[in-house]
Amino acid sequence: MEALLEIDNIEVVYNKAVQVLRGLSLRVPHGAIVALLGSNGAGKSTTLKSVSGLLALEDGEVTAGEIRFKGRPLKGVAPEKLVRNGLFHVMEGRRVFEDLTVEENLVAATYALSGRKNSLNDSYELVYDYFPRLRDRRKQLAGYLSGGEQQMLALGRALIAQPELIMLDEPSLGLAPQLVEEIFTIIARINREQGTAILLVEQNAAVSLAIASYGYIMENGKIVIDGPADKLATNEDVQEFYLGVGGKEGEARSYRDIKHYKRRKRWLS
Amino acid sequence: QDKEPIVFGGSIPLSGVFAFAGVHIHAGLTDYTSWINSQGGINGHPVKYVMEDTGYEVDRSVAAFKKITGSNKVPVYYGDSTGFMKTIASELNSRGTTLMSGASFATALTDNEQYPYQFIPGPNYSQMFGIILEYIATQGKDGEMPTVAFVYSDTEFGKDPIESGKAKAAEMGIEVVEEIVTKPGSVDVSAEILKLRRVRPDFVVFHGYVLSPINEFMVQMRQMGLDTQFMGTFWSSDKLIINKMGADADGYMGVMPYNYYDSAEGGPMLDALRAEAEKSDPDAGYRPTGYMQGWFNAMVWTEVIKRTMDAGKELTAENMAESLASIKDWDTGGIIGIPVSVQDMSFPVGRIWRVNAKEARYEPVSDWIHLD
Amino acid sequence: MRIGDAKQSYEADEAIWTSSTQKIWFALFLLTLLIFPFMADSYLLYLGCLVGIAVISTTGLNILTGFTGLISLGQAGFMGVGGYTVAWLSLNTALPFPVTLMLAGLLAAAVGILVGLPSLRVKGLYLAIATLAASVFLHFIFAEWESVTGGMGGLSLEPAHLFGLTFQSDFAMYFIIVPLAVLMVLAAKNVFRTRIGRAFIAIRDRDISAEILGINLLHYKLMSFALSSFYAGVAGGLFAYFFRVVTPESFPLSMSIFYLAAVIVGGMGNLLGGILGAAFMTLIPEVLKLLTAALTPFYPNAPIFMSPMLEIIFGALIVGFLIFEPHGLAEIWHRIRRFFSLWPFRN
Amino acid sequence: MDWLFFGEISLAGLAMGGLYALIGLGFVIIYKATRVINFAIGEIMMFAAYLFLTFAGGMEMSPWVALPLAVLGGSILGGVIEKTMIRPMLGESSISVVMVTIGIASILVGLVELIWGADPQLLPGFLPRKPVFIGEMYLAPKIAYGFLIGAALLIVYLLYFRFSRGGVALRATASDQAAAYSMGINVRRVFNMAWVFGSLAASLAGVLVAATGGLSPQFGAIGLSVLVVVIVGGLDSIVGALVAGVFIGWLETVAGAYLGGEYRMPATFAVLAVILVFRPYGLFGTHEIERV
Amino acid sequence: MSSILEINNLSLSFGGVKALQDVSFRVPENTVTTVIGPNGAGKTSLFNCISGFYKPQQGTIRYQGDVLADIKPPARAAMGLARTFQNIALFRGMTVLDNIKLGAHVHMKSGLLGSLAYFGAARREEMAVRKHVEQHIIDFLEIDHIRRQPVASLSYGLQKRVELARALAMRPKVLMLDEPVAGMNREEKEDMARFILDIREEWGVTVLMVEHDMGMVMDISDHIAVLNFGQVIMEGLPAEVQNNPQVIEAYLGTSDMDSLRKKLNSEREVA
Ligand SMILES: Nc1ncnc2c1ncn2[C@@H]1O[C@H](COP(=O)(O)OP(=O)(O)OP(=O)(O)O)[C@@H](O)[C@H]1O
Ligand SMILES: Nc1ncnc2c1ncn2[C@@H]1O[C@H](COP(=O)(O)OP(=O)(O)OP(=O)(O)O)[C@@H](O)[C@H]1O
Ligand SMILES: [Mg+2]
Ligand SMILES: [Mg+2]
Repeated sequence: MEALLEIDNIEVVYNKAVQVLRGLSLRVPHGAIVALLGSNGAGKSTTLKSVSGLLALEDGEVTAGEIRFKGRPLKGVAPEKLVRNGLFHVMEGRRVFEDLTVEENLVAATYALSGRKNSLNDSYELVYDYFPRLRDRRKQLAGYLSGGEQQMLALGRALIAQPELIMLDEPSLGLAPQLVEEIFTIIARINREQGTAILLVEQNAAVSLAIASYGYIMENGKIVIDGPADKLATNEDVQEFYLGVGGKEGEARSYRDIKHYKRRKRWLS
Repeated sequence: QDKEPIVFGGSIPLSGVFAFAGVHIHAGLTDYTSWINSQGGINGHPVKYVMEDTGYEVDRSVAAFKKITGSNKVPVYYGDSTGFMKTIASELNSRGTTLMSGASFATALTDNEQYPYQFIPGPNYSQMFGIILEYIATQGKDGEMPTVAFVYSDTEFGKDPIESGKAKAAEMGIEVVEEIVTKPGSVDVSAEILKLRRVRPDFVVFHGYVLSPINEFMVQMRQMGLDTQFMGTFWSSDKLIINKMGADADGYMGVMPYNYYDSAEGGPMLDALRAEAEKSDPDAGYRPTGYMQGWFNAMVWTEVIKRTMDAGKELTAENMAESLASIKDWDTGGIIGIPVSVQDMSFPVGRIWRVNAKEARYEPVSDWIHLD
Repeated sequence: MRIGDAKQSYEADEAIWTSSTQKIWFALFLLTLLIFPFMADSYLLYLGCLVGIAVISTTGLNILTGFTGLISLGQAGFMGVGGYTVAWLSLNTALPFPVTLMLAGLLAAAVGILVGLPSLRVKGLYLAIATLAASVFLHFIFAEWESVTGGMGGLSLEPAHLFGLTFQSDFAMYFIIVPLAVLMVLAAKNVFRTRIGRAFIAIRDRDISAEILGINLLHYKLMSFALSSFYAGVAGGLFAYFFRVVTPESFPLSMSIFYLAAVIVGGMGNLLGGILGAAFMTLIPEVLKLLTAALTPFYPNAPIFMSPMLEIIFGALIVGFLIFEPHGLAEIWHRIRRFFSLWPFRN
Repeated sequence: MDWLFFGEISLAGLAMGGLYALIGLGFVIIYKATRVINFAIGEIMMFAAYLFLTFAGGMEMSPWVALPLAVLGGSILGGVIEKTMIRPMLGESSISVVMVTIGIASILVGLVELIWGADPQLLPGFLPRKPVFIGEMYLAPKIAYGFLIGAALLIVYLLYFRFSRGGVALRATASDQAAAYSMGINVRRVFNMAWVFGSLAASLAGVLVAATGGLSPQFGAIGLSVLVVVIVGGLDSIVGALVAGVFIGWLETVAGAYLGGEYRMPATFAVLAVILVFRPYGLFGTHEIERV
Repeated sequence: MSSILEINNLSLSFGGVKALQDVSFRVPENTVTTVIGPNGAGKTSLFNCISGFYKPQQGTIRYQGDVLADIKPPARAAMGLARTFQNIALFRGMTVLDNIKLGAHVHMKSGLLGSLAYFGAARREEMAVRKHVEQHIIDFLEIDHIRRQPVASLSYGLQKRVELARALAMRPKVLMLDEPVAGMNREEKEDMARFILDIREEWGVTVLMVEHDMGMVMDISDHIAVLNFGQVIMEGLPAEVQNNPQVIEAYLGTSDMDSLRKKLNSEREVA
């Protein structure tokens, strides 16, 4: 079956000089949660930006390969058209409109519905139902929300847009453990209740592999391994480098006794 | 002709705030040059006119001066602003090669100590005020002196004659009932007009403007039912006022040392000027006062150079300044209606003209006034 | 990249010229500056002096705007303070020019500090307008304080003098202006090798964090204002000696904009850029005039037609530069250098 | 004190202030959406006024046809400027963009000189000439009617920003372009519209101001007064532009009348300086959020 | 153990928002002390109070026995209070080396004149700083290969490391780290943990840290304070904190990915 999002062999270059993606491919089936993991600078955010068309704003360019959403190639489609077509990108670092109030942030997201028939008021309520804290702060400037609340707002905006695919870039960044849990539970709920597919970029491998059905791991602009999430979670390298499980007995390693040397990653060989 | 050419240099404001006059000054100088060459040049020397655009900015004028004098021997030069004339004075004095005049009628330049090599091709601004006040003094009804208000721009140009104008008015017993300073150009002057409405002067004298806000004062004050008479100095007495204001300009008066291009008078030089203007640009029709001014400058230069050469002297600034000072009862061939004499490096002569809007021209309302 | 990046000592590594090739080039450059006045005609000499003055002022503005991030539209006003100081001193005292220029710089610096005071609270373009306000006041003072400034008519100066020598011609002024410009640029370069320069840049990049890291914002912002207006004051003083007259209209707002343009076109936060920008902006009208002159034989009306074109080209250059080369002339310069240092091995 | 005189002066000032408010509005709209301080606003006004001159003077159209045409022309000019010269500057520092607008101003002045020449001009009178009296107070007719036309546009704009999503899109775009894109906001269109509508307000004001004060290639200098207006009001505040516009117009006129014309600018700039010290973001501007 | 920093009854509010209420706790000398707590609990605000960027409405902060109240932020930095920021706050226009050298600013004295001339004391001082930075900081944090790069071009992890280097150049007595490993993968977190431990042990610096990664917090902290809604709800050893029901309730949650997965799965099945 044709997947909702298909990325085939793309290459991305910034400033016509720095190549960041080198033939990356991945696919997100309808209604699925797919996790994309990778170390800092591997190109995860770049991947998402090349899908959502925001790459051009940073002087980046997809130089090879193809990206298809709902079977149609995305090349040359303006970013706002994509959003209206059901592809929503929650950017790294939350990016709420700081000098707009919470509710105005949601109003801004209604632009994603342009050209579609929808009743707006309901969707605000939907957001407030998922995130009751936002209801209390609806008149407050988003810039003064705490990190977790801003992340909730960012997700709330995605909900307003009623997309078919949400791409989430590090939603757990800087969130307290309990909030991480809360956010991820909500993400799972949104996926389940709204049928929205989710492409999840995360550093927190444990939680993302817990929620996703399929996972990709990238290094240096390429996918190095992929597989069903529970399989990945048991892979030795994934355990060592992403989950912090390792050593002899397969137990969690302590940060206290880290050796002053580095192990080589097998997939690099 | 194989005699060495004589160079007329010029810093000309073809752009910037003074460009409206600069382009005509340029035309006047260009046409005079081709006319004098058609007359065989100056004592057989052909004349070359070398100029640069300055944008009416002092440093660009200075640059133009250095550039032109750097690659030519330049006995006479046109300066585009008072600021430039003052700035270049020290250099001019130390060089001693060049005599300068130009667009400025600034009073300060008549100071021979400081500016020995710069002259004014007409009355200076204070002298213009003098001419205007003398005219006003004759207009009193029932033996009472009329009252006057000065309206001038907030610039060096605008403030130039105000002090001496006030002194002169006091001397003559004319009361200056209001003084108004504004920015030049497009400004809202309703508040100032309301002030004038309170004092109801018989005359308002404008100085330091080209067009706006003169029109606004006139139109609004007349709407208020005042019968004030409006007057202006040289650069405020161009045909522009008639062209732009139309019927509203009727009755406006200006002081002008030269005949207007379309004045009823004639004379050999004025006819030559008209012929040359016609020849160089047949479509132009009327030529503004800037054109007359440029032409007259070049005429004076020619006269000075000729006198110096005829006396067998070198063309140094000092010799030329001497020749200039020697000009007495000079017949300008109709450019100025009476013979003129140089005093303190200026030609303190002028006449009051009045707008006849129907005919779309200025008509003389006074005789030529020569101040002593 | 040049090879041989390894240095013997930190000292050598922190030097302004880190290789002997660089030193040779700089010496050659100085030599050219020295020979120039003997070869140039009066017009070129005049332009040389003008560029020198512009370099000093632009460097000053670059310190404030390019390096400290405080946008100023008051540069012409500060230059005016310097210019009037020199003018007044030359008329009322017998002080030699090094002293008058120093005083011009110091007085301008004091005014700069005063103007800089709101900078702790007022930021960005709001600050730019505050400095604009300052230049409006200064213009007002120049125009109205007649007993000192000569009012609208301004002041005419005595020529610069030292040890009985007077510096009247452009040729003589060149030997004041250009060495001073070189010295002042080097001094600015030094500042950015030390804690003070780093503090300026830190304030530009993130002022709040800088404060928490130990930089007293008010102190350094004012220092930047003072330093920048000192440069402006000296440049204004030289301007006064050079033109030998100052009027309120000698230092118009357009001049502030001119210097800001020079900084931006040259490359903000780059001293070399400031120099290139100053030279470029001063010379570009002259080049365009040459073009006009070349056209005049064919179109006698060229001057009239070209004058508005000048403004258009001038504006278009600024716009074009910023669009196509946002890092300014400095960036172009680096590219050229890279090209030649790799040449003939291009990649 | 002559209260009637004071009243008349104030009235004249307030009416002029209304026009300032209109220009300030044009300025603020552009700033709000694009974070561009438009130093070329005076020149855009000038361009529209020259267009009016051509339509109503040269081509002898009825002023009431020429006015909308000229305003339309000015708006299109704004749109073109945005598209060709501002858009490529996306993401550059605000000062670079300011410099671009200064460059644009120079280009426009050159164009105007090239097309219409350097002579100062007067617009054909199209506003009624009958003096307007409010009670005993005299008000120049041009100013009174100019004010009314300007106020009408102001009200339209205010209603739009109050009752539509447009205002939110504008601010969202200003706050974070990339994020605005990702909300489905057509950022390029918002930018373009901001310039078009900002220029529209400025163009209308341009024709009205030129109708009272005359026109020349130096007309754009009025931008300086407007700069004071928007800074006092707060760069991103529409209400600020209104209040400050009227206030500065009044202050300028009163200072000019009582102290003399040379005090107009210093007086308004003094007020500006005082306001900046006590309210660094103007009377109604939003504070930047400062957190570490 | 004596405490180097003592916070007593600190309260801070922004309009209606009470960021800190009556917060008291102590930072024992030469420990790694961690402040944890939900988002918006006031952790960063607490740091800002200590740095002097926020002025608390009530309460005192004692540093080495002295009350800090009227001391401005730069002076506090000079006293040995160094920090990093939650959202990386490097100076993007400078190279790595200059960023680090900037940290030493407070310990330098040269004035404007010396600086303009780059001569004498000013120059010697610069050299000394350069040497110190090179030999003790750059080497230690293993960033010698990037010292000439502009910081803007660095990856996130390296940027955090440069920020740490800059704080070290301030010669801190108390080093405050605001979420030092947020956004890092396991490997990079391990590196950072090692640096933090070394800094405490080898340099004798007291580390005060805010962090959400419980794995690391529990492993390397000596002392933990828990903030919730601006109030300290407990203080103690890692093990005590980990098992405190109130902390679990307010902050930690289940902290167990297996159970989360089970929970999610079961929800999925129900649906
Ligand atoms: N605008 C840009 N210009 C130039 N290079 C860039 C740009 N954005 C990212 N890069 C480079 O591309 C590489 C990948 O960046 P990207 O942000 O996609 O990584 P990431 O996997 O999302 O990392 P992280 O986990 O830190 O978010 C990095 O080396 C980065 O330096
Ligand atoms: N400058 C400010 N103005 C208004 N409110 C503020 C300001 N700074 C912080 N707050 C508020 O104070 C509370 C505490 O914020 P703080 O940033 O200290 O939280 P935190 O514990 O660091 O959270 P996180 O873990 O998300 O970083 C929040 O509700 C926040 O909105
Ligand atoms: Mg990323
Ligand atoms: Mg925090």
